[in-house]
Amino acid sequence: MKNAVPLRLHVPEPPARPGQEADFSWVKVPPAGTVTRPDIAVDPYEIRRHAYELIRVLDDNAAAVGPWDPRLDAETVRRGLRAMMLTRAYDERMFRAQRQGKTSFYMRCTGEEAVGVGQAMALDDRDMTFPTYRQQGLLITRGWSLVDMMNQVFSNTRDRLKGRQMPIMYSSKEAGFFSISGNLATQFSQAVGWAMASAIKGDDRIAAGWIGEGATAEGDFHHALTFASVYRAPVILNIVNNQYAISSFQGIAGGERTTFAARGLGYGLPSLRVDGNDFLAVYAVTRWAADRARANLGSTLIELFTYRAAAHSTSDDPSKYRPADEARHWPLGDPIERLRAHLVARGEWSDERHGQLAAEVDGEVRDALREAESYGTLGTGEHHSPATMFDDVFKEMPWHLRRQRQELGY
Amino acid sequence: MKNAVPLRLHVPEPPARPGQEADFSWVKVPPAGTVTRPDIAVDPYEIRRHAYELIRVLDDNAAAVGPWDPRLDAETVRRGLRAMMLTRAYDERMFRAQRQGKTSFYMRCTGEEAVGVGQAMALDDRDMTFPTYRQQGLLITRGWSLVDMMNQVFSNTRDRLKGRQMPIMYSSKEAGFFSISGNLATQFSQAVGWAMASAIKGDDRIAAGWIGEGATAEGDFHHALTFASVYRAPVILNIVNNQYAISSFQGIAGGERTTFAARGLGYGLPSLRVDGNDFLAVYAVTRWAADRARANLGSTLIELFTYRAAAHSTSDDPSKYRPADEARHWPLGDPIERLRAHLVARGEWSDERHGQLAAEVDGEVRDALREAESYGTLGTGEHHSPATMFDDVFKEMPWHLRRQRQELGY
Amino acid sequence: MVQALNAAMDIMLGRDANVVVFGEDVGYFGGVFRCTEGLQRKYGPSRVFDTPIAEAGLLATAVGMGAYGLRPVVEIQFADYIYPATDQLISEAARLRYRSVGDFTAPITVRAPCGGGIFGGQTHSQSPEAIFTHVCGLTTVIPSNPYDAKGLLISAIEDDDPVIFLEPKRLYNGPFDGHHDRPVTPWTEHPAGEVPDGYYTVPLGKASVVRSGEAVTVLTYGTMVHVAMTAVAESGVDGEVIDLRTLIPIDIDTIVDSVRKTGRCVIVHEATRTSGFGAELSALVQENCFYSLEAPIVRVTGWDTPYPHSLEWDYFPGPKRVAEGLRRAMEG
Amino acid sequence: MVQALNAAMDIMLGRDANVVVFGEDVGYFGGVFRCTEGLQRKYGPSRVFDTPIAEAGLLATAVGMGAYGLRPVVEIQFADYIYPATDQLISEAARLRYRSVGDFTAPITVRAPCGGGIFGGQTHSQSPEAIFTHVCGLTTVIPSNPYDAKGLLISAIEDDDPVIFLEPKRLYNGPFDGHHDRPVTPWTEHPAGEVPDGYYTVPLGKASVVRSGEAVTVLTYGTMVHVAMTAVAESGVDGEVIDLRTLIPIDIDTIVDSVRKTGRCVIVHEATRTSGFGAELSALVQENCFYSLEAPIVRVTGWDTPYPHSLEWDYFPGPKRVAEGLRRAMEG
Ligand SMILES: Cc1ncc(C[n+]2csc(CCOP(=O)(O)OP(=O)(O)O)c2C)c(N)n1
Ligand SMILES: Cc1ncc(C[n+]2csc(CCOP(=O)(O)OP(=O)(O)O)c2C)c(N)n1
Ligand SMILES: [Mg+2]
Ligand SMILES: [Mg+2]
Repeated sequence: MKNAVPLRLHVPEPPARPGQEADFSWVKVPPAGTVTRPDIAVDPYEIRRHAYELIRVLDDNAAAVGPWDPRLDAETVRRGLRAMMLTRAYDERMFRAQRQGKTSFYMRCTGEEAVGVGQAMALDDRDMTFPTYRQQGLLITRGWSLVDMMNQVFSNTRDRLKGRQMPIMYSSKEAGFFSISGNLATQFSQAVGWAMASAIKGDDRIAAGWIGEGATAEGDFHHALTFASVYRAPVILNIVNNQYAISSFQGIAGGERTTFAARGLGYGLPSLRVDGNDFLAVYAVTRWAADRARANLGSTLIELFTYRAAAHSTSDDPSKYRPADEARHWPLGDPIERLRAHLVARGEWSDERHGQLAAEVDGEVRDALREAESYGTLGTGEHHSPATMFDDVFKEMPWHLRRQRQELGY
Repeated sequence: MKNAVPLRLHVPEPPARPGQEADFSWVKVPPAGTVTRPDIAVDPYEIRRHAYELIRVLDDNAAAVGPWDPRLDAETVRRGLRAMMLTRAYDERMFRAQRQGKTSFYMRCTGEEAVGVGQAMALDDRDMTFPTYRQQGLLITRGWSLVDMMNQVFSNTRDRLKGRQMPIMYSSKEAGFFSISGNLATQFSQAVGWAMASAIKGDDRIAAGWIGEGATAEGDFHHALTFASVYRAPVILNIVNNQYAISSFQGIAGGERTTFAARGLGYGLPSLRVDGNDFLAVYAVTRWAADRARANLGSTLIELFTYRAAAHSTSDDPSKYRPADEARHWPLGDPIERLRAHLVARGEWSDERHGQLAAEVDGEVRDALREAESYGTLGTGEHHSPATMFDDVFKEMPWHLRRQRQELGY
Repeated sequence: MVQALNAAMDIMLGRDANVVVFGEDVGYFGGVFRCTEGLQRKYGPSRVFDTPIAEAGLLATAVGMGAYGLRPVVEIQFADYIYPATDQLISEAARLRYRSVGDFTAPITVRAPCGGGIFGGQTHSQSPEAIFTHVCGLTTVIPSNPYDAKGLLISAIEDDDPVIFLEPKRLYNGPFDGHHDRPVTPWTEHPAGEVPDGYYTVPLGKASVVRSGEAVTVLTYGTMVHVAMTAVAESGVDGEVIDLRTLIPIDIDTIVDSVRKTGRCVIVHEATRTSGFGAELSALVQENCFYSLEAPIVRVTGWDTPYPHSLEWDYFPGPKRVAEGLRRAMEG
Repeated sequence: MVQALNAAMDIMLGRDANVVVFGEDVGYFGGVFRCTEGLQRKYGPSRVFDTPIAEAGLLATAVGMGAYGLRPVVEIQFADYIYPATDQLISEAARLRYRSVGDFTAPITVRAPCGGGIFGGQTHSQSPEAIFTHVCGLTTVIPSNPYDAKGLLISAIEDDDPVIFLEPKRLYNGPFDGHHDRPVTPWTEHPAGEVPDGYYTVPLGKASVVRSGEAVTVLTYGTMVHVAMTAVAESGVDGEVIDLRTLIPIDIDTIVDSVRKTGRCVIVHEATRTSGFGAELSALVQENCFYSLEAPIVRVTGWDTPYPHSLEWDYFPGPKRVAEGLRRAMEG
């Protein structure tokens, strides 16, 4: 009964480290259009294989092909392109603002813009979102004010959150955007609770939650899938697999031997894996999942397979743990470039219009920045009164907080 | 984009409640011997279907059939029968002792004896177990002293745990039986840690953990599977699906739309579902999983499909939430009766020998009880000195505990 | 007390369509302590339901429901099992109003049976209240009798912020006086056992002076209110016994008025001593009543050990130990 | 201080084959604060490794490894993220020796950066130590300088029970004096910045008197040691500043000796006030030094609010507030 060999611990290692050649040979990229599109009423068991496929719509010639093609009109696609470009321009500007000392911290979603933008477009604006810190695209797509977002990033005098939250931890009930938590994963199971509430009330709004592939290891992820499955909650559960959790490659999160979409199978949830840099595919699977939720068919798990092209945050330097040029080798390309090429291929776009649009979104960001800066930045130190620090701990301020506020001199 | 129908919450309901006819029509019982037995080096992906099958060895004529037949010699099978009968006799006697006021609480594993016993026999005695409160069969099979177990249940003067733990929360490092926790699920991920340690040290001992189907909803379950998968830990992860978590049927834990074995698929773990009342099948799958672990092939998830024939505990009355005679309708029978019939069918057993054995195990329990009672029971109040209450909080007692002990008068 | 709690939930389910009740075994079965008996039958399974065994999942879904606009009332089967939910409680429920400036709130009531005295051993006997009192944004309530239990639970459910509502399980069936070797008195024989039908509230943040006295102030809550009363009676020390009822926000005025009058203070709780809520009470009393204190403040508490199964009555701070504390406070 | 912590782990990995180091990003990358830099390269990936993001999973596997016989040193990336692990810490690690009568133990060290002052906002600034001090079976340590950090961390790793080792992240790069608007002094300019090579220990459970004084005793730990020193210097009050270093077990003798001498006491910590560890300190001081106290004990602490991003210096109990506390203690 004894083993012949001593036991040993397997510790996953990424294919390449700094100084080595980037290696994505393990990524299987199937041709676009090859994955079937089942009816929303399908028995999840029947589509188990979808968790291991990669739903793609844009082919090598940037044409939209196959059953998942959402057949969006050019105007809608241009709206998507614009929102992605605006998101990127916003990110770049805020990144620089942090470097210029205007705030303490920033996180970009570079390379992942199709997630927030494509999914926001596939949802109804009244649907509730429980994002992570990398879905600023949701807010931007829903037309939320850039100035308001910047005010938050700068913790300035107009910051609706009164400087309480770190930059990028937006919150807007009006925009259906749940307050971002610094604690990973917690919001994923809360999204399920919100969806259960909507179902309890016989409402028609659904919810969507996001989580990074790294954070799927938290218990909250399991609670989300369990409750979503048991109560058939009208919620879309999105895993953004951008290959990294700070320095840890996705193998450390459990991606070495399977896909993250496969996590849904054990709960009886339909589980789709989608090319996260393919705007049309992202839109289509999200819409499919939304339709299921609205039809009381329950929750869908989606893995958005993408790549974190930039650093984790302004505190991070990825060249310490991955090949410096790895992003360039990512086999699924850039979501903006791919959608641009698609519009061009459709005859609905040109280099000239693209250049104009780029200038336009840059201008929009610049104008917003000018206004936001006029309300102060963290660097200039203009912010809400320290007296506000004691508000909203409770709805009504108890005596001990009143006394502490007095101690501080307010 | 709006839904035509209002959303609604789905709340799983069991097929039958008190006053209704027991209904197990949903349980699919495939013929014994029909599930394939793959090589231990199989790619888990290739045996995904096993998570939805039911591995069975004993057929309707009590013959052992099919590729999972472990071909145990009669002596070994009789040892298994004896350990199961001893476990049941012990349970019945301790249950009565609780009713007689000799202790505060007791939990039986009636109908689930093949789990603890069959799995203990398939493991090496040096392997480490992280059980729940329903695997007393492990200790009994490993030949642990009944008197010692009873001392614990009675919290008496010989209780090695000094009366600190509730009855049935055994602990024995010597028997490779981890200290039972009152908190569900916590030990499941600890088992993985133990197995990782064994692998780190290049040892040859593997670990096994158990969890109830109800407790699989806890985050610890997810952590166990994640870490086991990432590090290919030499650990067997067992889900005992006995259909109930106190009053909640397994649908509330997420069993309505899938199996519990299927939970393992998303982690890339081979996941087997076994007739938990079929001693030979339980033995065989456990052995398969142990062989995999020992060969550095990593962890296996096993769902033991069984039925909690008795009450949850002495504090519980199942007639409040399920048909009173439901146990009689359980389609997989009783593990002891089935193994007895098998031995008889093999010509290795008789009613007479069975009667003798029953008397023998009863006598063994009676003798142990007499001895244990001589050391006191909770009812008689003979227990360790209150001074011992302050020991073992830390290895060395800090001043504040010394002072508190003095306050108590010791 | 079980009936009083049940009535509070029944009334609030009836009055407010946004109230939902859920937890492990609370639906059809009505809870392992029977507190939710009959509620599912009355309000249906989408208002009162069983959940998977995942305390963090319970709290997380409650936070989401709260953000939607519901008022979840969640049962944690034993307070000992609240720890898996601490992150959702501390990092999420308690912070939500603050971090969203009131945009999203978590009007959640978390009910959990606490305390020992039923041979539950170390995992069915704990009193974890101190931890919650350290978390800003949480209100912590512990009733000591059926009248208060009903009124406080209704207030908790109506409160717009998360409330930890700890129910001393030793009091479910009667006002336990601390003498475990004597017959149990039922609530029917206790004045606060009489519970009016229908809606009423007992305000959060207000203590109750259950016995006026001149010699020493006794600050306590939950089961220990009754034990303290016994100790006062048996010791002959003229203690003023204050049932705090709400720990946060604490009723500082009632405490200060009493200690300024008596000049002495004994704090009694069942939880382990070090960094227990008694520490905060002690700090508050000495900060606010320093010049009135004639003797050191005395803490009578559970020991800094787990709650042992067979030795639970040696662990429990019973009437004898409380009386001893009263004497020490009088001598000091 | 980062190098001192790194050296402690390096030495213990070298001395004891049972020591393993793991956590989120601690392997190849060496930790987000670089505390484990180079250790994986030196000891290999089965001794020093990255883990999935699951703090409860980290602690659970550590408990299992401890039961096997290893000595896990676990990093929680920020103390704010320790809450998911509370159940494994409180119900399991802290209880294991007790419930198995020493058969199984959990000799685990849990390292976590704590405290604010780096614009980390409410989820990268917390000081949750009080919670752990309430849990019997846990030792809680907070160093204030590199010399102690290394010696205490080695003691923690060698300790046979679970130790919560909180590292004030504001001190990683220098002895922060509380004046955030002044240039940072590096550790090289501080006496306790000098760290001997090789193995040495600083005992757990022993406080250090960092400044003798006659007027008032200042009880503090972590970052606030340096802030208290600044406040003493700037206020001119002759404070005796005690760096507690270990919170549980607390060094009661050093505290009592000092307060009996000075007759006054100020307690300083960064954590929120209510039920913070200052409450326990206050209770202990008044229990043990009642007749020596000439004025109420003063607590100077973080407010009972989350740690706000832009207002962090209004939240932080800086030298001005501590000095004000010293004056109050002298007037009382
Ligand atoms: C509970 C918790 N643990 C750890 C952290 C620290 N942390 C912040 S982001 C991060 C990585 C998350 O990776 P992933 O989930 O893949 O999301 P991504 O950053 O790639 O979008 C970690 C470990 C945290 N914020 N919360
Ligand atoms: C963390 C935690 N939550 C709740 C409980 C209360 N509890 C004890 S047993 C039990 C049911 C467990 O059911 P299952 O896991 O199916 O195991 P079984 O009793 O059927 O063997 C519950 C809810 C607990 N002990 N621990
Ligand atoms: Mg990621
Ligand atoms: Mg069960």
